[in-house]
Amino acid sequence: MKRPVAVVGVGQTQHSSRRADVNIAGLVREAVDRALQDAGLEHTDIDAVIIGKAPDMLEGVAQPEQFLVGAVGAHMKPMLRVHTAGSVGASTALAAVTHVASGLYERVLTIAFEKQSEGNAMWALSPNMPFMPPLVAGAGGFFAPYCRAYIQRSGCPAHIGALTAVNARANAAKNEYAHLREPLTVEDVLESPMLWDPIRFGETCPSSDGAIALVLASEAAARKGPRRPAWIKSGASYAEAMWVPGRDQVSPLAGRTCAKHVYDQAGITDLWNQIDAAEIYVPFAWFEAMWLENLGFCAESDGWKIIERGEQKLGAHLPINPSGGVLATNPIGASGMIRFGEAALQVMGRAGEHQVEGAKTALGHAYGGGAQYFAMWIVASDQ
Amino acid sequence: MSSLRNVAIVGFAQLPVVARDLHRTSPEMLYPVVRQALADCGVERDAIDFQIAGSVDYMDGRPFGFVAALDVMGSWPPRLDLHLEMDASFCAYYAWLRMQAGDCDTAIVVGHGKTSEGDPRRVLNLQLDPYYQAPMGLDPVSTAALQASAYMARSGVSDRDLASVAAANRTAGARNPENQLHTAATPDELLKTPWAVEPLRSGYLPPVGETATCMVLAAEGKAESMCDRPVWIQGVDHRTELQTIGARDLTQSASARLAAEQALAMAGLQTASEVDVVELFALTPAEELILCDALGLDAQAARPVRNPSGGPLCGYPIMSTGAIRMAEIFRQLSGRAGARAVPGARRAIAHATQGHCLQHNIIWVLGTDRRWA
Amino acid sequence: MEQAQTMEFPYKHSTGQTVGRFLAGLKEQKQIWGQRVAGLGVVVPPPGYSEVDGSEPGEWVAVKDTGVVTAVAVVRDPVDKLHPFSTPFAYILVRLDGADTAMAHVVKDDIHAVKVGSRVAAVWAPDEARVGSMRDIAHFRLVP
Amino acid sequence: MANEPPRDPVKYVETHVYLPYHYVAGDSRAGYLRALKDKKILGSKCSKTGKVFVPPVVNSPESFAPADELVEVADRGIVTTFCVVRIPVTGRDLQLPYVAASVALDGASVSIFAPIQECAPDAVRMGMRVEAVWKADGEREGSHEDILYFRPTGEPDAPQDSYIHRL
Repeated sequence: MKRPVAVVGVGQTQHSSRRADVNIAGLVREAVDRALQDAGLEHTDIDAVIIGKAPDMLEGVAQPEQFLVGAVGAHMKPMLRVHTAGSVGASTALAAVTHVASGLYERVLTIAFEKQSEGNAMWALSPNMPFMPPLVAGAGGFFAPYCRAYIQRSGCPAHIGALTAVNARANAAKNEYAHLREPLTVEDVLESPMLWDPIRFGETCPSSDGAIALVLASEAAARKGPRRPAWIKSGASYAEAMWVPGRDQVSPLAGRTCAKHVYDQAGITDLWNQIDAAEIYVPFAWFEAMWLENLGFCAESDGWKIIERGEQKLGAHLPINPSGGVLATNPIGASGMIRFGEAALQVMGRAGEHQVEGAKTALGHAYGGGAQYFAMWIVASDQ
Repeated sequence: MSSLRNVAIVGFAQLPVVARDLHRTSPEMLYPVVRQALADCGVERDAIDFQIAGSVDYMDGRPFGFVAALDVMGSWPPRLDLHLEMDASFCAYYAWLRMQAGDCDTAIVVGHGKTSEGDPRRVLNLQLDPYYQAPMGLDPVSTAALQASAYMARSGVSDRDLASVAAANRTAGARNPENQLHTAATPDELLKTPWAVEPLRSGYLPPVGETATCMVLAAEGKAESMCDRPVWIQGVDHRTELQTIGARDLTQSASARLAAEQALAMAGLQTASEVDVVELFALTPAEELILCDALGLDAQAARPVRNPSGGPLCGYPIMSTGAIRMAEIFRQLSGRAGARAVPGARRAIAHATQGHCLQHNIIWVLGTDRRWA
Repeated sequence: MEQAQTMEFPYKHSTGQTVGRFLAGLKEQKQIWGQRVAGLGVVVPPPGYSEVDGSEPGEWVAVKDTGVVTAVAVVRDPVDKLHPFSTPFAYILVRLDGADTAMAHVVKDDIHAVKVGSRVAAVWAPDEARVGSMRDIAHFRLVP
Repeated sequence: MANEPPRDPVKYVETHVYLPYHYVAGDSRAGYLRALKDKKILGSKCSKTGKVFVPPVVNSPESFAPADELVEVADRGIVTTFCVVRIPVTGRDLQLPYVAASVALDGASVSIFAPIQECAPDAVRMGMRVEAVWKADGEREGSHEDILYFRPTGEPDAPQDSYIHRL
């Protein structure tokens, strides 16, 4: 990056299964208003708006950013719309980072949202297409075989998914914005219906309505803000082809490449000790162990051991998803940016009840497509 | 304006625009185009730092339509990547910005969409707000006709004036082998075509077409070895405006005007009339005249030459039409325009738009010379 | 090889307070409401925010169901399951009396006589047919 | 006259989205589907690496080289991984539970998705050898459904190393 970029405002909505009290614009404005207020700014202070969300079939509005121009204060400003499947919230924030890093923009508003209650996510995301094999049963049906392959090749015990889900809910209970905040027990999860064996209902993310907005700023603009910003040390989004023979869907090369890129750029050499908190995209519980390996926090096949030892809990060595993560809250298009925003809140020291004590450096992560799109950033309390 | 990095268009490939390619899916149309663009630059796939694609799920008739494009873009090993739900011209803007941030030196920018598979009038109705405008059934032809009506009432422009603008595009377009429409037309012929949505005749509107495009951008230092005559980006800006068509002054394009002012200032120009060629993404003759007003151009003047490619009227592949405007300027300024070359062209403007009634506009100022020392 | 397939889904868009109350005004009061917005004047129909700068709107303002046409587009070949009528009609932008912005709607009769500057009046759907939608105004008609 | 609109808002605007599409298979996919009618499974061979893609693709996503030579692959192979689907899917009519598997056909470099039957879901294993069960002659119409499902062959399981990295 040509010059430093900081997160100076974070705002998110109350996430829930149906935000019938607001329309799409109202949902987005709830997040935007909070982010601007957080940054001590008004719409007129913003130079550009970068919006992301997942497929438009979720709400039934094509390129909805066009009708939202007025709602987000983008009239007569540059605006871009990003879509990179599940990783979109994160890659949208990174596109906004580019704007500030280029030197051409001082303050950029970036927004990601999904209002899944307007339609039906399962219908929207896996339609039966002509000439395509008619078998994939939603995202769960797509990813479950890779969870199974992970379990087989790593020796991961059967209760790891449940341990992950229980921890996510325990954390979400401390997050006022989270969708699912009721505690779960390991028994609850193991007794919940098997949906796509090996994925149980209790190991699956919800379908949520929600939005998040971040305000990014140049160094000069950040120094004028009312609060301590989160400094973006590095960020990158990588994608890889689907039908590559021998492509490792359990630990995709794009994920490993992206991780190396952001660690190198941020000067991270001792991951386990230099990262104080990580918000990673875990839509199905098994992915937490898988991504710990893919991200390089441990050796291959050792990811589940971190979870079995409880080192991923709040207060332990490496808190993973202190917000509760995607397993507690999943407005699809927003989920990646929520990871990024939560990572920023941690290093700003403003995560409230789910604050990781003394967090100085945090990782935000998201993935999408057939585990093909990866987007990550490292944020820190010190510039 | 402080000094920026000089970035150039160094290659472009497309399929000729057709109404419907029965033999290939959208990614299959894209593959040969990416190969060709790289071959023209004399580089292998690994020489490209960043890839970005523009497509729209609703045009593809499926969610995640762009994911399949990864497989034909050479996305192995994994690449730095982004996808915008926007015309490829806007994707090129992001690639340019990334070079300004110092994050890459070379990029491919692709646009793809199998327009013929869907029905753009229905699909683009869904761009309108779902509470007030979309429920009225408004489609892009009808909103364009409303805009034309408002513009004609204010400006006094007549049906024959619109026919003349359309005929000029059709006449120029007959010399462009990439176009879907190859036949010249006179104003009198077009005046006899039936109303599509009055005051727009079918002869004033493009047929639906499809293609795939790939542009190669490179920063100074890399560009020179990839192209004999790189076409340099001297200025660029884009602006959107509120959507509600009844709340806007449809007789002008405020966002195009502001984008043009900003892009010209970046290029160090006073007015758009200082350029030699202008390629406008206008879907109707009325839009073309509104854009001329926004750019401060006299629509009757011989220079700058307007739409030597034939413009979108001769081919409107959704998601690539803006990129093709840039491509035409690349061809004009790099000696690749053949029989339709504009003599002495050294500087030009390429425009793109999206949304109903010119809602969002981007203006590129391109030239044969580097802008910054 | 080709195959036709239709993407069809019944979406339910939550309206929120402003849109929902505007539509309730059509349904229950046969009254068209606008909101006062800085820089735009009285906006009809109101989205619930200023489309110019994102700021909060001001008070509700009742406007008349008559107004002046600012743009007209005559649709001779309506598209099935998209357009509101199966016979030729005209789209209009109509600036209602008391409003500062125009509203997109339709004229059903005398469509070739509608011009920019024409005066029009709302024709309301009957009580039992009003459901809380823009179509609660069935169409506009020319007035002398 | 009221001085404001009713307090109680209309809650929803209902929109029935209706979008007809006319999808093109592409010659490559169309050839694959037509061959199924003759109980043949076609792949395309990468001109650079020789790897075989099923269904055929115009280029190798790995090497970026054209893959336009058509070759036939076996209608049997290995279950590389799978899941057992136990919830209904909107718009699909499949008896639950069913096994959805990735099957690496002999001669192919990538897997296809396929259902496994004639075998209890609990008995399906990664590495299990399976073969296609085709629709009867005269009933095949050149579609994915011409292969009804795959079933175990009874051959010994493939060793884990042979498939675990080509899911």
